[in-house]
Amino acid sequence: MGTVAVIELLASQSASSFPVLNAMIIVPVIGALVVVLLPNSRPEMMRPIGAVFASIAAAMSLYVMAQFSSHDAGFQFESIQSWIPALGISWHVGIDGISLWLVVLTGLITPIVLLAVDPHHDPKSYTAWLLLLQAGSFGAFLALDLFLFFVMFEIVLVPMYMLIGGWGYEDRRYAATKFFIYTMAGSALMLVAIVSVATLSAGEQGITFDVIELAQRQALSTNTARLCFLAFALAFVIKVPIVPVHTWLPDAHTQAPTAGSVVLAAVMLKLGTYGLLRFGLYLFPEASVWSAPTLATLGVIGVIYGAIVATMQKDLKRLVAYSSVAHMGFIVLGIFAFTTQSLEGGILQMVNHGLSTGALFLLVGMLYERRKTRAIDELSGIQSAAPIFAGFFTIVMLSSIGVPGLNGFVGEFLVLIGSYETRRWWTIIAATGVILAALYLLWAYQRVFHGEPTATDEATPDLTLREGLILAPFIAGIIFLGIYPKPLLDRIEPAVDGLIAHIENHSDYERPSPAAPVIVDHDQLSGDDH
Amino acid sequence: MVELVWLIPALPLIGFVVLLLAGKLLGEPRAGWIATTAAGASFLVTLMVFVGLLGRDSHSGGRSYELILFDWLPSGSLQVEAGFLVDPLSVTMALFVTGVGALIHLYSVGYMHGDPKYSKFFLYLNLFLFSMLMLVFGNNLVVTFLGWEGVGACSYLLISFWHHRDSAATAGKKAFVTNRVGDWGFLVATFAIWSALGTVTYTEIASSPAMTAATGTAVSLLLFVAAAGKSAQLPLYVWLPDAMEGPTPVSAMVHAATMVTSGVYLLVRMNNVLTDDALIVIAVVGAATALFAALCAVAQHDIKKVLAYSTISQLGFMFLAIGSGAYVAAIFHVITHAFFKALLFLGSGSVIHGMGDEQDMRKMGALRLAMPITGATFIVGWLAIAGVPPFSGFWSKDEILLAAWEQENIGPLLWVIGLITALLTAYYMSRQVILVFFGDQRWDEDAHPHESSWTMTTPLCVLAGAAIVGGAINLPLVKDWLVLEHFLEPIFNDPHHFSSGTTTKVALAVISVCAALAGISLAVLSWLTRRISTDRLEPDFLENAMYVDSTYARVVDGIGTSSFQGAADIDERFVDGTVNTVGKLTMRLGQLIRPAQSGYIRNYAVGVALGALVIVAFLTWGLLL
Amino acid sequence: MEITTGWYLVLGALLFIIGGTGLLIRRNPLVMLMCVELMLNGVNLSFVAFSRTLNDIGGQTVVFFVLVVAAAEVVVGLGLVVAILRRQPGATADDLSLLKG
Amino acid sequence: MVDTLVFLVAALICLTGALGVVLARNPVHSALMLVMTLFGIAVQFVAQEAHFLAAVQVIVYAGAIVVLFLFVIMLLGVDRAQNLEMSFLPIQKWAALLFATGSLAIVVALIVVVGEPVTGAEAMGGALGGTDDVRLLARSLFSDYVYAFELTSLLLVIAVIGAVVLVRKPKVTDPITAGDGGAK
Repeated sequence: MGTVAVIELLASQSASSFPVLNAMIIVPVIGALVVVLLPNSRPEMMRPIGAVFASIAAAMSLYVMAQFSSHDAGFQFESIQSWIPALGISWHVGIDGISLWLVVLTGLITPIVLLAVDPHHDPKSYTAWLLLLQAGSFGAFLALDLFLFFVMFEIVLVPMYMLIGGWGYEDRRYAATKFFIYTMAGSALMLVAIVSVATLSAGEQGITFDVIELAQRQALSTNTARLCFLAFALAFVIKVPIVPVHTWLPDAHTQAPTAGSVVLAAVMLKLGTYGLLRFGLYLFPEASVWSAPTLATLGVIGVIYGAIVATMQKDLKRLVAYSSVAHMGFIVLGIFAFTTQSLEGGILQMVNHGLSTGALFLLVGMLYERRKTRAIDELSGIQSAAPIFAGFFTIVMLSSIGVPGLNGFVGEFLVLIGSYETRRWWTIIAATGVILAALYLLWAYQRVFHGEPTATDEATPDLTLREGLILAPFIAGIIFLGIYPKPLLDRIEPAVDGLIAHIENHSDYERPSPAAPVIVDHDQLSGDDH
Repeated sequence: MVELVWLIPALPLIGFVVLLLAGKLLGEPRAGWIATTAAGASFLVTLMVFVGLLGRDSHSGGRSYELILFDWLPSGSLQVEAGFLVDPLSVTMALFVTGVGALIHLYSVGYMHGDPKYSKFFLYLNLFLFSMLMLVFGNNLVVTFLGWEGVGACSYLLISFWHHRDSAATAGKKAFVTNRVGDWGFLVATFAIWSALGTVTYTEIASSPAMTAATGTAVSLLLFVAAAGKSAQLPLYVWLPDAMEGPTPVSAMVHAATMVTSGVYLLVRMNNVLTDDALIVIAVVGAATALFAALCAVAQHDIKKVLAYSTISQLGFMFLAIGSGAYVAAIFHVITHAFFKALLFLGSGSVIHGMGDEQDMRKMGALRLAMPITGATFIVGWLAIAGVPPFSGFWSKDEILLAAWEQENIGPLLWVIGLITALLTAYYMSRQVILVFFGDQRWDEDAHPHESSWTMTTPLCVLAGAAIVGGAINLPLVKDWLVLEHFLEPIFNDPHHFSSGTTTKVALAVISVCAALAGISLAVLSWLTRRISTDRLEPDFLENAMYVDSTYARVVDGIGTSSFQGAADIDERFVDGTVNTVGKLTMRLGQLIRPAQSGYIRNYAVGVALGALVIVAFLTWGLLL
Repeated sequence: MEITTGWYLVLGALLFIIGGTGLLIRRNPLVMLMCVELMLNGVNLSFVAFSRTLNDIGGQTVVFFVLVVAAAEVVVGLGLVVAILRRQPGATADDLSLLKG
Repeated sequence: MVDTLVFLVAALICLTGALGVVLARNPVHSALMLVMTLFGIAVQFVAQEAHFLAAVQVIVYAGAIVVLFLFVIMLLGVDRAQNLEMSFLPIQKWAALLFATGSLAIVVALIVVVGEPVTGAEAMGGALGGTDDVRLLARSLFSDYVYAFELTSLLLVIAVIGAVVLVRKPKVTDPITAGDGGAK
């Protein structure tokens, strides 16, 4: 009798009413609790069990991806629960084309790194922190309530701090502290801005922290909105990071354990660019347009400067970290160019950067496992000793350089071609980043993989099957997105168009009307003087 | 049959995938044969497509077929498709790319014999062929860019194939990075075209109205920057001589016959957007490159370096043709050059192979006896490049010189430069042939030069045949014999026609033949019969390529490195230093306040007591008032 | 001369001041604790005086609580003193600065 | 009149005792002086008809707390005279002086300027209910202040446990590591 009732209940529960987004946030938390409660005598159980929970969350993100309607510009799978009604704070989550792929990326990356990277000690807390990181990242990407977003935005700092501080390398404490304080300092002003926006927009309709509601109200005066935007932007540009507030990143990346680096690059940096889109452009369209030249300039400076500094790094991980600065600069340029192509390219680039830089960090981590060093000077001729490893590295490197056919190109290209419409000179300068990207990566590759191997280099073992399987999803993604990014672009486009229309409605910005291809009759032209 | 175009790049791609998955397993020589089969099959399909295209109406766009595979980058109004464009130009390019490519694959089967990374070499070669065909067949700028970058990446992989040698690794990196400078031009040109015309598809670009003069010239020059990077023009040529670090088949295929001509292809493909102002720049740079590289080739000792500079020089000729508006002449020279330069490179490879990896011409001589087939075919290549009629090089070079002569503003000057270059070409090639195949034997007895295997000599013979008769595809004088020109006509909105009369044409041809003969005689007198002292014929200045490359190297190593290091130092000391200073200041402030926490309870008591006193005093004060 | 509330309050204040001053000048932890008792008693006196004046038993209730707290404080305080003096015989308050910043 | 006399005598005893506590060099004398003060205050309580509190004052304070002080003094054998001057915290003296003079000045200022009565409420002699203060106190404690009362019981328990833990003889010399060692 009871079973029948349960089955009936399940059957009546239609797919859309199941709060899948909430479940995605909660499942990893439950996983973390379960892992914490496991007995200490079974350390080998921790990561697999954690991975099961992370995979459940990943499966839900894939389910969302599959069910996502590519024609809907608005938020889907929305769920609102009252939280602090007196202050208009609610647990409001939803997903649109801008956040969809970041959520999927977060979902997939976590179980992989959980299985891929051996923490060497204390697997229980390691697993628990990674799961919390996944939950927090999901929360930050899905939150449609400023207060909820702020909570999630801050929550993710804690697991990352613990991961860097607990499982990092020699200077981990310095790096972890710097990471925490630096990003925290940025978000302090954002909290002020959040409260300001909510209270100043209250008006007669009452106070609310709901992002959609606030974006529709646009109740702030121009100058207030600009101030608030700057406070938001500061938090996000530190997270991105944009030059000159980027210096926490090389330290954090270098000192973090491999899993930390991967998640940091693939997921956490995206919180910055995602924040700029969702809370910068969406909440403050006028202020975004007003500040766009400055931020685009900073983005371009990041592209060039990150590449130049990366060239001279002596530590492989640090080099990859600075390459992140350069890649994220492209995204910022794309965001503040406000065209369909540049925004789509920016979002695509977020995913691409997650894949290729994540894979680079995994590879550098594997190299470290073998050689216990990340210093470029101490490595040489690895390609002779480990050709398959070098082959994987080459593919990922070419993707990072932006060779077409691999994923790095499509994002970069769309960003640049879109930005050219509105920010011509910025784009021309940023495009030189492609030269520098080749320079620093190939130079590092040459020093590490080419040349005569020494006896120790000769003994470097090649990729194992397990490592190959770990990297396979990354490589598959890199190639697939390079050849067929259409499924992603189709789902991103309505949201991006909606966002640009929103900006046009609330500011004096007008998107350039691109020249339509004119088909002229061939024969008529041939008579002209030419 | 035109619809089969997708198979042309697909076959090498299949070969690539097969070798990627099972290359090690297949081993030598099966891996090589699979790759060669893929390339050969690709050539056959190209032939079928060519026949199919010939069967179509040559007027009103009948010989232009687009095959769209899927949407690659659909984003708003930007619609980039993965599509192929079959038209006379792409098929012409594809024919010699796959043809020469297949021959070089075959050659490599023998040449790479015994190399531990045998299968990997063919893996790269097939990937290169795929990329090159994507470049040629792409129906829009972005797909071409895919191939463009693909060949660049393969070129990198192939140059640094023997990566344990530092010089090879460095050369590969240098090639990629220098090419990237050109890629920057390609990208920005693409952006500008899309911004101005709203399309990146070739057919739509060709039918679009002209851009404004400024935009048009900017786009043209950017495209030329792209072409200069890929096709090794001044000032971006420096990577090509170094690229000779790669295995010789690579030099023949990538760095002589196919990849380096893709710059020419791009400009011809985009002929409708090139403006006159830009064309003059292209012509001047092309002529300057031709002369410069020819001068450098005069004093080289490395057998492959001579050919490398020769390639740069010949590419300069092609750009001179483009700059003069003679696109067909450029493509004509691309084709003949592909034949004879591939032949020369493969011949030099055969020599190097036979001599046991010796590349210094001073240690060769009289090899025609030891290597008869190689020697004979090399001599054919020599006559072709020197411009001796009726070999193919004569016809194409002559057409370029004619086009230069007719150039409106500085025509005669360009022609004179071209003529001097032709003379120099004849001279340095003769010098090479004499040093390698004639004269005294200067090698040690234990070198044992020997003729190569059939897999290596067959391509030599085929290419030699092509180098002899290749000129037949576009014979001047009789209008109907201009086969190539008629075939390519549909791709030009405004086909170029020579205006000179027959007398002028013949006169110019005679002068250029005289120049070639003069060059050859000079070489014979100085290097074979030693009538002219050779002491001062190889000045250091030219041997070091006028110190351009070393100057670059000094700038890059000096100012370049130090400024980059400076930026890195600023980042560490100033940018990060500021952050750490803020942290340190906070800590110092804490240190300042720290003594207040003395640890003595009575001190704290004083604080509490006096604090309480102040508060009470304040309250009392209010009460009293 | 009638004894008004003010007298009691002044007496309480004087006790408080004497206790406080003693707390500041004495180093013997035991004497310091005694000085605290003096201060507490000064306050207690004020409470009782107000209780009387305002006719409210609450003042006396508070004194009761103060007594309890004082007892607890003395117990813990003396426990600390015993523990400290056992380790460092003859220690005064000025010999202890373990919590120096 | 008697009231005045009682107040003055008791006040004198209080102040003398207080000064004695502070000024006596020997802790034992201080403790005894404290008893004197406490008795004086008990008298003041009686004078204000807080009979119960007066009793508690004598029993708890004089009877228990001061005895506890004396026990500790004897236990530790610190019943020596101490030099009041010898301190390396010179600031203390001046701070104490400042505190004493400042506070006194405020008190004097209040007396002089405000005069009498301080609160402006009714004068002495108003009845709280005569001898009934025990009942009143009990009702107050167990109704209005019942939670606080219960908490004080908790506080006392904690204090007792704390005191026991603090003065327990450590097995190892270092009390901090000793605690850890005991747990293991």
